[in-house]
Amino acid sequence: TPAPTRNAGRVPAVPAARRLARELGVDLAQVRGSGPNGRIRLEDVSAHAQTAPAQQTSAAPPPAPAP
Amino acid sequence: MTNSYDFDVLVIGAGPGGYHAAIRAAQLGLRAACAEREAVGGVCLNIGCIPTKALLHAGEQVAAARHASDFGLTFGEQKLDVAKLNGWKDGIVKKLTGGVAGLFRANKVTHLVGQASFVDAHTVKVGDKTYTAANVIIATGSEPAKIRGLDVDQQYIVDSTGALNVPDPIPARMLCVGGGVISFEFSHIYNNLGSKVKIIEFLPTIIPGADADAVKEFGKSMKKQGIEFETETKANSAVKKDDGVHVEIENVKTGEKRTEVFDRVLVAVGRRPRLDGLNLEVTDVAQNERGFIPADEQQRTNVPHIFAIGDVAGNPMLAHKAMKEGVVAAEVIAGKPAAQDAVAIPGVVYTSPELAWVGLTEQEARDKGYDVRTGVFPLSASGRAMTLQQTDGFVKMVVDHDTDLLLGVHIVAAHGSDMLGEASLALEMGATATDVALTIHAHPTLGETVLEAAEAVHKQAIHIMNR
Amino acid sequence: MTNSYDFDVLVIGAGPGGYHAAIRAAQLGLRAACAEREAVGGVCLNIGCIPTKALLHAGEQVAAARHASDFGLTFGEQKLDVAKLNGWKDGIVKKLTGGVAGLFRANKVTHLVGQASFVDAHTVKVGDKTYTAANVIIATGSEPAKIRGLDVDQQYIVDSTGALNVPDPIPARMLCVGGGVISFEFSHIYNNLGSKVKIIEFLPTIIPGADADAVKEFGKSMKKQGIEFETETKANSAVKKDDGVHVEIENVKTGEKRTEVFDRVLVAVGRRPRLDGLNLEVTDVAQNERGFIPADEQQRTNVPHIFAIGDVAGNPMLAHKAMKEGVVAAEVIAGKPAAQDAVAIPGVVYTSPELAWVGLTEQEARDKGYDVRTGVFPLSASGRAMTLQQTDGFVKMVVDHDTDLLLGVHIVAAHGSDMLGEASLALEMGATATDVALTIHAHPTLGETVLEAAEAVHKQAIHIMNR
Ligand SMILES: Cc1cc2nc3c(=O)[nH]c(=O)nc-3n(C[C@H](O)[C@H](O)[C@H](O)COP(=O)(O)OP(=O)(O)OC[C@H]3O[C@@H](n4cnc5c(N)ncnc54)[C@H](O)[C@@H]3O)c2cc1C
Ligand SMILES: Cc1cc2nc3c(=O)[nH]c(=O)nc-3n(C[C@H](O)[C@H](O)[C@H](O)COP(=O)(O)OP(=O)(O)OC[C@H]3O[C@@H](n4cnc5c(N)ncnc54)[C@H](O)[C@@H]3O)c2cc1C
Repeated sequence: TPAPTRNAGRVPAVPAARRLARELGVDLAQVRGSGPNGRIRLEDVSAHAQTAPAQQTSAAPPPAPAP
Repeated sequence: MTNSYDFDVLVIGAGPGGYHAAIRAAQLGLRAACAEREAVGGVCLNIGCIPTKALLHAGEQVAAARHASDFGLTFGEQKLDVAKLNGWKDGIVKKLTGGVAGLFRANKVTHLVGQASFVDAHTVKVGDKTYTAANVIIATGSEPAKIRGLDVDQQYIVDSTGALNVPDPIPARMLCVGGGVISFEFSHIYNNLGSKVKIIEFLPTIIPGADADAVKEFGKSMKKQGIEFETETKANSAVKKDDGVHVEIENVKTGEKRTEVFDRVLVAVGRRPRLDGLNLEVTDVAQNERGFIPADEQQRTNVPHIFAIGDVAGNPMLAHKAMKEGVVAAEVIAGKPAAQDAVAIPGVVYTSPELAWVGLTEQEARDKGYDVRTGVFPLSASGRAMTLQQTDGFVKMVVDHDTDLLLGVHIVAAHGSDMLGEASLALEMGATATDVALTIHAHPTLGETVLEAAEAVHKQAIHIMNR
Repeated sequence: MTNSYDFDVLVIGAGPGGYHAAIRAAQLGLRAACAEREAVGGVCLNIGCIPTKALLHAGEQVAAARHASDFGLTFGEQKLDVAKLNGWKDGIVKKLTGGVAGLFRANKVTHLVGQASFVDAHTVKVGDKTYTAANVIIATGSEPAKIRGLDVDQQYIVDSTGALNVPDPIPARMLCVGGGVISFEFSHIYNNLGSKVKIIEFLPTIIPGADADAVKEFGKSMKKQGIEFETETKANSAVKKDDGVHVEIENVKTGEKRTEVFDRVLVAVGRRPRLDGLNLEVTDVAQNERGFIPADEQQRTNVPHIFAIGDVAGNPMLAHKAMKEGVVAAEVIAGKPAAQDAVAIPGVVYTSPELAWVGLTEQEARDKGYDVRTGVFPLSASGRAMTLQQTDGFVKMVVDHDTDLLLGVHIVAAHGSDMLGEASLALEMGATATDVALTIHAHPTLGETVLEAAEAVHKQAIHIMNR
């Protein structure tokens, strides 16, 4: 389990990564940052966006069986 | 964007918030208009940020000429042509406001001249014409708060606008009511130009919101330069008489009252949102208890197509916050993923030394539960500061001990506002004190004091002993 | 660390490289010594960075007093007491070098006075005592290169050390041979103090290594201020006669020669490693073809326990590079995971405006195969610059189009070196132009020009039209 974030804490993410996360609809809290302190960089957001939809798809209801 | 409206976006107010919003909207291909009833550029360019900085520079040059004798440069009698000083300052303002008007033209922002008022949530009357807009951005700014008993006549009892008009002769005795940024900037100007200046502040501290140690260091330098200030003190009344303005001053702790006489009194006790004539009532836009219009991270008010930015949207009432919010609102309207998600908004008192800070104060960090470490490095240990004859001040870093994350940077230094760029970027990037300490800083620069403060967090500053 | 040696680390040379190494070693608990045959502080504090900056400030104050009439401040006759100027400058040097000596004592660094020479790879003789050390750091710096036909007499034909001693009267006509940083700094000083200055440079460009556009912008301002310079031009000989120093000047393209007469000639044509008396031959330490001692990322020479740092280790010969390398060497010796792995080492010409840069020039970036985008923002569009009467220059950003990664920042601006902190941190943090553009920069500051240059990369600067 991830360490609890401090009440005051924020996920350190560089400004461009924050913007990309909004653009891709990615929740920064779900992104694993690769920088020191888990700092989220641009590449972390794109990497997350590439894997996360796949996870969502697997969680989605299976497609209707072909007739 | 639907074409049934006259504009995709209509901005009310051409201050820094408004003109940034309008220009960015136009850059993004939106049909943008900007309404202004006074002068393009708003408070900031006309009667705020810019003219104060011009006068501050002039005052500092007077002081610098005095200090030049330290290195053997002396001058014959010094003369200040006050009319020329005011004219020079006004010339800069004119150049900049003219520049903004030119940018409106070049970017094809429609500049609407006149008072804007809502007709309904999508319709705004400007002067005697009426326009519809898919989105409206309220950027009407703020105006000086008033205080009972101190009636501003803009001659003897002035607000910040009146104080920008330097009188000839320079007032011998000046009182500044309010111990915030504006008061200190004007005190610094008039002190350098020859006034004997006193500041009184109601609260227990000057420059509320800044780090306590930084304020102490800053106050020390201001005192040394001849600016007096008293906290927990208020002005009850000011009356112009033959020998000057008689001010009743009260110590708010003891209740003790006394009367002092000044040649000029500046009232600078805060600012309030400016909404007169806007006819906001015809919309459903909500205001908070102090009259400001709250907005979310996208700068939307509670009415989704009406945005509020800058001073009218609340604290901190600073031009760069207004600019950021203006850009965000425009980008959001253009469908971009923008947000006002700044980690920190910097603040500066443009005196000499400057007090410049960004991020959490030590106390704020403790209150948030961080295990705080600080690193302090004095300007007096900087070679560059010595060569610039500017050794007052320090850099203080506030750092989270657990993660080494930088939480705040508090600078009292000449050129402090220039050093703030690094501090702001560091906070936005989630930098650690180690990141700053490992970055090579050119020698000899004032910026090395930022490096050394970061090293001091780890007790490894080179040019001081680390306790 | 084994105790069979007198010291864990013995540093040769107490310049910025050496004293940083010694102090950091002591901070980390090592038994450290630092040998110095001349003055603690090395070239930088005694005859380099610091005294030049002091004189630059003095010269700028003379110029500032002239420009003060723009805002109505005028002075009677101006007088410069040259002896006092030299004394003030020397006082700053004394204070700083005294400070370093004090830091040695406080940190318990053993300060060895005298010429150091190797007896063997672990033994160094200083004066007439001999010491053994587990590790040795060579930090002996550099000295001015000489040029045939221009014999430095330190009175009429001077090197940088001689030029620091400002003569009375100020020389009317001055020639600076060499178009690098040192030459421009002295030109700026003497030009402000009243000399008519000309610079000649052998290469096709001044300030080699800096961005071509930045150099052009910088040169434009220098010319405007009255400093002349010619490239592809050299000095063949200089002979002192009754009416001045006769210099034969040759256009290296046409071969055309002429003789001009100056009151003083500065020779500043580069620097070479200083190794005299070191007896390096008794070690196996290798030198390169130009005499420098190459070192790896840990600052180790080819002999693992002997380190080389600073100027003696090669280009760029800058104090902050020496400091960084000193700290790295000390930390490596203490077993820490340190490396000189800086993305970029900043460079500054401390004139007004300053030329300050860090990272790749546009050409270097293209040569490395990047798809380069640039963003340029002129100081003339900065409100703060106007209020400071300093509107010359620009900020230019060099960015990789594919990744938006910042590759280089090139600043021509007053306070440019203060703005470099942000640029350096940005490069070290791997920031993108977007990161800089999204960071709120306080208004009105010179640092906003950095923000706007970043916006200009994306054609979204607010205060200029983006082509
Ligand atoms: C003396 C002084 C010094 C300052 N120095 C600094 C500083 O150094 N740095 C800093 O960051 N901040 C500074 N500030 C604060 C800064 O000026 C404000 O934060 C900034 O101007 C706010 O911008 P804005 O766009 O929100 O509003 P404003 O600048 O207030 O502009 C609002 C504009 O809207 C127009 N308007 C209002 N209502 C209507 C209407 N109904 N119809 C048409 N037009 C309308 C007004 O005429 C005005 O031009 C200073 C303020 C003062 C007073
Ligand atoms: C006019 C001028 C201006 C400059 N301005 C700047 C500037 O603004 N910014 C910048 O970054 N750089 C500047 N430099 C360059 C800077 O001074 C050098 O890069 C820096 O001093 C190098 O530091 P160092 O520790 O390697 O060597 P040095 O500073 O050269 O110090 C070496 C020391 O070793 C001592 N030494 C040598 N051999 C022995 C021996 N055998 N025994 C004992 N002691 C010995 C010397 O006496 C000397 O004190 C300037 C240089 C000059 C000349």
